[in-house]
Amino acid sequence: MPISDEQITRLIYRSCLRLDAEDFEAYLELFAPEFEYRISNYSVEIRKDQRWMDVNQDEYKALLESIPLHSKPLGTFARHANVYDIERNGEDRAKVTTFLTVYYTTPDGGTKVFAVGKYFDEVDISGDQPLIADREVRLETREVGIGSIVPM
Amino acid sequence: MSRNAEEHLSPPKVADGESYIHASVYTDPDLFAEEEEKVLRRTWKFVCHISEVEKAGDYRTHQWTGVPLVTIRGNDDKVRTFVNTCSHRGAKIVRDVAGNMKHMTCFFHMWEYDLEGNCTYQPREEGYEELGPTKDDLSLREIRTDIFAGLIFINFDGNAESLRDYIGEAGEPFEKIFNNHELEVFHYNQTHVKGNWKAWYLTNCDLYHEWSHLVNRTTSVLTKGYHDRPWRIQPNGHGYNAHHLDGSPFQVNYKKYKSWENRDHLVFKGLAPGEFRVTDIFPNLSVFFRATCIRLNHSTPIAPGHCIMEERGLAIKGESREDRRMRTKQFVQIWGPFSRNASEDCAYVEATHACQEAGANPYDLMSRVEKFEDGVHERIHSDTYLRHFWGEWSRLMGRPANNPKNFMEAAE
Amino acid sequence: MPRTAEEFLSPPSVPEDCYVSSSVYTDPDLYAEEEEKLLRRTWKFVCHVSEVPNIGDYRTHDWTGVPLVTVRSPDKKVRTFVNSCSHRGSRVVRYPAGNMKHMTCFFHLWEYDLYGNCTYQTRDEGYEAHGPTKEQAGLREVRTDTFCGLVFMNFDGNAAPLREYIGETATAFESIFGENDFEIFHLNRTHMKGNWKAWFLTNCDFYHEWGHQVNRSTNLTSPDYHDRPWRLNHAQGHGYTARKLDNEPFVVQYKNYKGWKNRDGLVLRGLQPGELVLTDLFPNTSVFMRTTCVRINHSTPYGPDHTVMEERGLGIKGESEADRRQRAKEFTQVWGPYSRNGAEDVAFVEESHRCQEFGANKYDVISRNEPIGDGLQRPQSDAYVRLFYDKWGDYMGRPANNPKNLMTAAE
Amino acid sequence: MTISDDQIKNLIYKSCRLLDAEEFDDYLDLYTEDFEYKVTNYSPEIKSDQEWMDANRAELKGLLANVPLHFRLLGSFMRHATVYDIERNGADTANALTYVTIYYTTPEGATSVWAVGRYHDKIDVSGDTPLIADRNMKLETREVGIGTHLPM
Repeated sequence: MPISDEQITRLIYRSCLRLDAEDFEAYLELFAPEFEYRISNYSVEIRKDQRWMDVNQDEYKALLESIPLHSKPLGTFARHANVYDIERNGEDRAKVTTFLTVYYTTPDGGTKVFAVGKYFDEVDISGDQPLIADREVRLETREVGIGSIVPM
Repeated sequence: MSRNAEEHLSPPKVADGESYIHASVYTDPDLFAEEEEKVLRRTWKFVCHISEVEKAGDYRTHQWTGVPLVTIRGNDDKVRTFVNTCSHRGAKIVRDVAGNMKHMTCFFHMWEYDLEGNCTYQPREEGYEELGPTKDDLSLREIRTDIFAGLIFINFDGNAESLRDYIGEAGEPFEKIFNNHELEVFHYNQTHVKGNWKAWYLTNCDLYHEWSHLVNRTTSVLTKGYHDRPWRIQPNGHGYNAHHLDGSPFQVNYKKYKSWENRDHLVFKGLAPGEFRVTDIFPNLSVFFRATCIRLNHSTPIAPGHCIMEERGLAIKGESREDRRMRTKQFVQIWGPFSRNASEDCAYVEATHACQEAGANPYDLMSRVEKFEDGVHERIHSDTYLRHFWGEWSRLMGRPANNPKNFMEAAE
Repeated sequence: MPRTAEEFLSPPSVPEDCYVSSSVYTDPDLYAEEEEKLLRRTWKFVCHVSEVPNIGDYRTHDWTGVPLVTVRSPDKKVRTFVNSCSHRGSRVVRYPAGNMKHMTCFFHLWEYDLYGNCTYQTRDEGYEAHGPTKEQAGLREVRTDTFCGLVFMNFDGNAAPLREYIGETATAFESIFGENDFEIFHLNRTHMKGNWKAWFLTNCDFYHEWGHQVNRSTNLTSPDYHDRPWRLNHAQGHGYTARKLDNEPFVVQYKNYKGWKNRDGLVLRGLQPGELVLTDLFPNTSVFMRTTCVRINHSTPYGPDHTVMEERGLGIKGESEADRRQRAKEFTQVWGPYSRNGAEDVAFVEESHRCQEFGANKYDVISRNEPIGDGLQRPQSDAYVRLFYDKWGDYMGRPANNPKNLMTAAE
Repeated sequence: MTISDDQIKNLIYKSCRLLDAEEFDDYLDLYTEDFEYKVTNYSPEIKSDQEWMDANRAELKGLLANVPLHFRLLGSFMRHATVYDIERNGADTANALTYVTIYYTTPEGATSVWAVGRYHDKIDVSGDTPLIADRNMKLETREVGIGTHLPM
């Protein structure tokens, strides 16, 4: 039974839900083996693309597991996404473009836009469940407060 | 006849100097700085309810006059307050809003303090052998802390009178009721208000503004006996109103507001069904009773035109889920960000501030007098408490509230 | 025993050069004085040469509130001008970076060449009566000099040349910058609520490595971490830590941090695997080398409590895409907005400022002392921080522990 | 004919549109007879969940009817919603999780983020059109300006 657009859309939203909840184990289950994850943007200052995070499966798993060891980041993120486009190429892969707004809420309950950008995902639809095989978080925003050890 | 500039800027035509104040008390940065020294760091300031720091290690961070503070219960069950800054490079030590901790660790260089404020650990301590300082002279600065009827207060002034003496008779309307039950906080919200902390507090104390709340108009102001309650003015700038002159309680008619019911069930021991009481503790705390609900409301100044209002709801510990839900529903009918009154109160304060800020409105009138036949007590829509508040403010500041910076005589 | 108000407000019981009054971080008058006596008298880092490689490449920036533009002129020399039109003072170049043939003010279309000469005044017949002529309307040029590919500028025309200003501290990085053809690949800017000195001194205070999970696991577990002496340049106020006393490199155990590997490949020429060289140039620039990548970090103050930190990453020009990717991965492990240390460092500064802002904390204790022999100090001593404030005192003519005589004369 | 996911999504988006437009009667028609509506959040200050609005049909109807009589927060709200997940349990009900960003626009026309939160809805799908049987608006943001009389 081929994977529907709705299933792919749910996968993207589920990745936001689980990262918001910092349920990293469940979040990693949404990725295909050997996946890659990058956060990138275009720097007007140095007039070139740059990456602010670039990890493979093992590196990303270790990074997420180490987060609790750091001094506790204060406040929470809410990732509000809208899947804009799903493009199939062949039976096994689909390219998904998602508009993303990340809100940051302080411990006192004040909320601000932290960053806007897009997820460019390559989704593996060869199995019975869709899995994210490659995710590029393309940030429009480069002034991201004090930064974050939690990825986007 | 409208007023010309000259009339508008000269003091209002009222009987005495105590019946108006000059708006600079709300907007002037020098007065604000002086207030911190002479008023805010000399009086008892409400922090939180004991249920918020119930077990050893439970803490609550807050701030007063810009100074970050942490209030925490020690292993000896004593509640203490410290200036929340590391003795090394000054970082804020406890950065979370509330929680529990065995000791306090500064995240910058991992120095540690115990719950009594002693410095107990420094990485590579040998580095301080030669030039000092030693751990003993690096403990945290403690701020005087005391509890009245389950309410935790602090006072920067080590020599001030005790909390019980400071509150005195003003504790009468709520102390017994608080001690009748084991209470806990079930509601908390804070609101950033574009206005002076005194303007917020005095809105709580000014019952004349009940005319503007739809809820108060329908359920209280237009009911019989509403005006038969006297203001009970107390020393140290406090005051309250509860019973009528004849000792009977004032009972609010909640069912007059569409779809609400009267509050006859779940009433706190010591209150009559529907009973309303309010106590105002100088400089900034109001304790409200609405039969089934208790509200603790106080304002923290950030800048002359910016304060943070904190709203707490108290309920009975261990009551059933249904009772708690009913009590909560009634609390959020009137108080809390989505209630019928809260956003209106904020709107009044911000609307008045908008005019005072630019000097568009130089004066604040408080000349209402409504005396009882006994010629002593005044009715609740008189401004007697507002005059009492400004009297206490002027005494502490050493400046008249109607002309605090001698704008009239000496040119600034 | 907790301290009373009285004890809390009196200076710590340490020598006078071992503590600093927090007013140096918060007092607006001191900040204004700093702009005059310090920030406009010393060499300020602008950018790396690889950011203005071709003729007409430019970078705009600010210093002490003055908008500036740094551009490579046709004679290949890198120059800096005050970025303000001689006509009505508008900013001429309004974009962060790019390439231009000449500079055109968008307000009234006056033009300047890349040497700062005014070459065109719209309807210039209008200036015949009263002037100024084009010759009198050139841009104000600011002294600019480059050392090891690092472009600096200095408002003070009479200051010593850049090479002399850096002095003996050059030995920390000169040879390595000489042996590697560096090129920028990373830049981010962070607005923080805190003083520019607090940020810079966090870079120079290695005792704070205890606050980083990364440094606790990869550095502080190695006992020889403490065998690298501070090399202090007392004349200019710079300092660096590099090789240990026995001239062996200190090797960072990156693999101790879960998921990381030690840095044995792509080692920059002149460094050993895992080697760490940390240089701090007065007043505000740090050049850190972690084996495979170089970090240049400096800050621009916009007031006593608002600082913009700039973070740059350098790799090798012309290296393969795979090498560049690996080098960038290793850079963003430690530095950058989504790195493991980035947000923590900014939080340290902002949380300290939070307590100093309203005087909740009056003093900064910098009395750590860890002698290692023949007058040198170990890395976790406060030796460099004391040198910084000694230098600060020289420029300001004020002692950092009591800059406004708060203790003696009544304010 | 069972009710599709799309019909459920349209119901949720309609609830936002009608509340934005303050068409309260039509808004109440989207609910079942004995629905419950709540606005809740978690307060780190008192380390517990709390309710800031809790109303059944009669109470919400009364509340909405009175809104025009109050001195109101001036300006308007816009609710930007994305249905993240729909789970069916049995034939009669479904649970829907929706991300909501609420923008507040002042009378002068300045827009800011007022609050972010999530609708946890129980949808009655037993009839021929879906109805909201239970809505819990879980707020992430707790600093909500001077507050409002309106539900979220």
